[in-house]
Amino acid sequence: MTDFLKKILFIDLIKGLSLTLKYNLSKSFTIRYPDEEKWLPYQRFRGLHTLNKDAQGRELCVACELCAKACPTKCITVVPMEDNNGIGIADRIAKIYEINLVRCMFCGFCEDACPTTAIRMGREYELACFSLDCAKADKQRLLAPQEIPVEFEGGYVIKARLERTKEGIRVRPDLTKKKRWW
Amino acid sequence: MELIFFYIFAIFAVSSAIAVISLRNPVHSAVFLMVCFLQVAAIFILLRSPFLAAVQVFVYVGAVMVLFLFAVMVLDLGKERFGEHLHHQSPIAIIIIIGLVFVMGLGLAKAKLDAPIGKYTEAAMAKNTEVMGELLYTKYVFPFEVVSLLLLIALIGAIVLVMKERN
Amino acid sequence: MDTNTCIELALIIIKVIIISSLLFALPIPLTWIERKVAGHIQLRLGPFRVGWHGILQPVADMIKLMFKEDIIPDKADKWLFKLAPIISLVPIFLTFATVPVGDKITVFGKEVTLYISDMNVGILYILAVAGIGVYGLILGGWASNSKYALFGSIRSSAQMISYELALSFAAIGVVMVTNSLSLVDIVNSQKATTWNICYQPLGFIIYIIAGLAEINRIPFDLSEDEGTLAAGYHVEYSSMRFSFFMLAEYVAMVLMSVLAVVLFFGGWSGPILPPIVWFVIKVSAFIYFFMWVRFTFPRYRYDQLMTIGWKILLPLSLVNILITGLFLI
Amino acid sequence: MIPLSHYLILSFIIFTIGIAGVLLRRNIIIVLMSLELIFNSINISLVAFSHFLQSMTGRLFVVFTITVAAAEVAVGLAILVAVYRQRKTVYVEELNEMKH
Repeated sequence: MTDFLKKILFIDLIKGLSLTLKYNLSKSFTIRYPDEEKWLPYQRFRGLHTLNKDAQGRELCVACELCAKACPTKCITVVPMEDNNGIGIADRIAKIYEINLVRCMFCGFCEDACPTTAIRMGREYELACFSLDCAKADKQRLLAPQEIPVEFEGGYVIKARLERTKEGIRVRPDLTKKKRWW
Repeated sequence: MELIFFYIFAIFAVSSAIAVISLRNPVHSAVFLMVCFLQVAAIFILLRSPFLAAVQVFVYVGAVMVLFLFAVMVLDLGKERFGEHLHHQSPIAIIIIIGLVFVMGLGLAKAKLDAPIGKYTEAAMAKNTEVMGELLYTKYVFPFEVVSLLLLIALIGAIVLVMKERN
Repeated sequence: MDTNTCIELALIIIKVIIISSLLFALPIPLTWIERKVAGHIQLRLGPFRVGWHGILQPVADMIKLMFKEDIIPDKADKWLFKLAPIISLVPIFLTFATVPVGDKITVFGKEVTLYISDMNVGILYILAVAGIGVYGLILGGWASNSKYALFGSIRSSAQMISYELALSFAAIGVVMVTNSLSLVDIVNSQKATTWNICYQPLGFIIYIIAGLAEINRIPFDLSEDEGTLAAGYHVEYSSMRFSFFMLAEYVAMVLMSVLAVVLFFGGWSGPILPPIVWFVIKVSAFIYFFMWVRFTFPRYRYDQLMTIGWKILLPLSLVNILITGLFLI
Repeated sequence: MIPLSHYLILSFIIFTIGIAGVLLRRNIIIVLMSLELIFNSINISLVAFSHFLQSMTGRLFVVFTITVAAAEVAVGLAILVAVYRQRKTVYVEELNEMKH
């Protein structure tokens, strides 16, 4: 009997309609990437690699090639050389340190393998570009500091703005304005 | 003014009627039949009966033609092959048609209208629809009921005819 | 012809131009609104990148549609394939000849009626002419020479036959209450008493359901069912011909909303605000309702559709007429 | 004002075309369509007479004619579908079982 009444009075349909109306009026979850906002990952995020330096500004990498051995996709090329000028922490530094980002799968094994904590995964994830040159990350690019500092806590949506330059399109983050995304 | 419209409608009606019986593809015929019905509806408006025009569009164009198209599509009738267009009785048929034209033309030419004129003048016909409804439920209530019964029978009959027997 | 008839004729032409250009332009904001409603119901934002809140998105879409290649399938019936979008578009525009937007207004000391013509068989005319629009679907689907399109058109023809009955019977209930087939009279009679929805709640429900089916919108858009028929009758269409079908669908939605307002919600009558504003408010509420329904309910199955049409809506609408008749006596 | 004879001639022409369709064509669907044409021509003359004689009877009969035509089409097409299922043909001269 109640079933019949429910059918006649369209109870189920009205329930559905009221639910969608509630959703319609509530706030949307969409992150307006790349125009206005951008997701800032947690510190544990595995993005573009960085090569770290110690407090004196010396390269931590000793070109032991353990990362290249550990890499499952064999995307890291390390060529060592001797150097006594104090660029590195030891007298052996990397002459070439190159990561093929097309092949890299961001597993983080290189991080684990590194004995000097030289290579770390950063938080850069906008790796798309117009030419294949930028698919290779050389030593210079890896040594340069990343836009988001390591100590900056992640898990936020931050303000950002889209920039169109000759080199390509970039999303510039604004670290001062952040909000929890949920 | 009205005469021009009448000629436009009449020419369209006749030419689409000819297209209906001469085209080889049944779907094309159906489209032209639809055009013909619309022209007839327009002629009804010229004859000051908008209700009939609306009913004509509603029933003929809206329902009957959809049924035709539905049947053509369900039966998957493609184009007729050439030479299957007409059947072998056509000479006799053409003679009969010419005879019909002759007889009816003669009738039309000789006829004159001398029936008594009714009470529904142009002014009274302004409320055409109301008059029709009233007559339908008073003077013509018996044919009305018979026709509704006929429709019901047709409805059931069509269902019975098409329904597949379940074993 | 004297000057008075000339002015009348010019007025009619102006009204026709205004209404038809309005109807051509209306789908542009409507597609945007529909996508926005869809987005917000699904907790998204909808289009956002072209213009303020994506307001230029439909314009971009339109430009895209215009410059797309117009493909006609090789084995299609070329003549009907080209004709079908026009057949679906023209009747739905024709119906607006009798749709009243408001009552008389005075412009430069002259009375101007806010409708092109007040036929004394207005509602019948609208329902009849709107029914022609389905030929665009049927012929387009047949002419495409594709399985999906053919199934779409067969479905739409069967659907149209079964729901037009219920739709017109629901309208007849209103006609019985107001004693007139003319839309202007129907509105004026509601001004004198209350809205027809109070007398015809059942008729209104039947009208809305059958109307949804008549204009092929979800949950009854079986003829363009993406899940099982790819896109149904317009699967082979592209470019402007496709956009004609879309245009016809949106204008049909506007027509159904306008009719619902005129038949059941007192047309342009309302307190304080000018009549035309009331009319727009009511119609847009109905348009929103149609969109709301679209993104709430899943599509019905085909046999369910036929069951609802013949076994529920048709008897119910007959019962509605019977009850109305009993009350009138 | 258009004279009555115009309408009658139009009705007559369409009637003849309808008869020609019935007699000449092989396809039953076209034959049914021609029948509809005949119905329409009759409707035109009925309404024309009703208009010129200022009587309502003709117009009312058109309503009945339209109803009968709708019923006829429904039943006719149902028979056609049933026949097509049995014989796989819609051509009149191939449906000649009763002749022999």
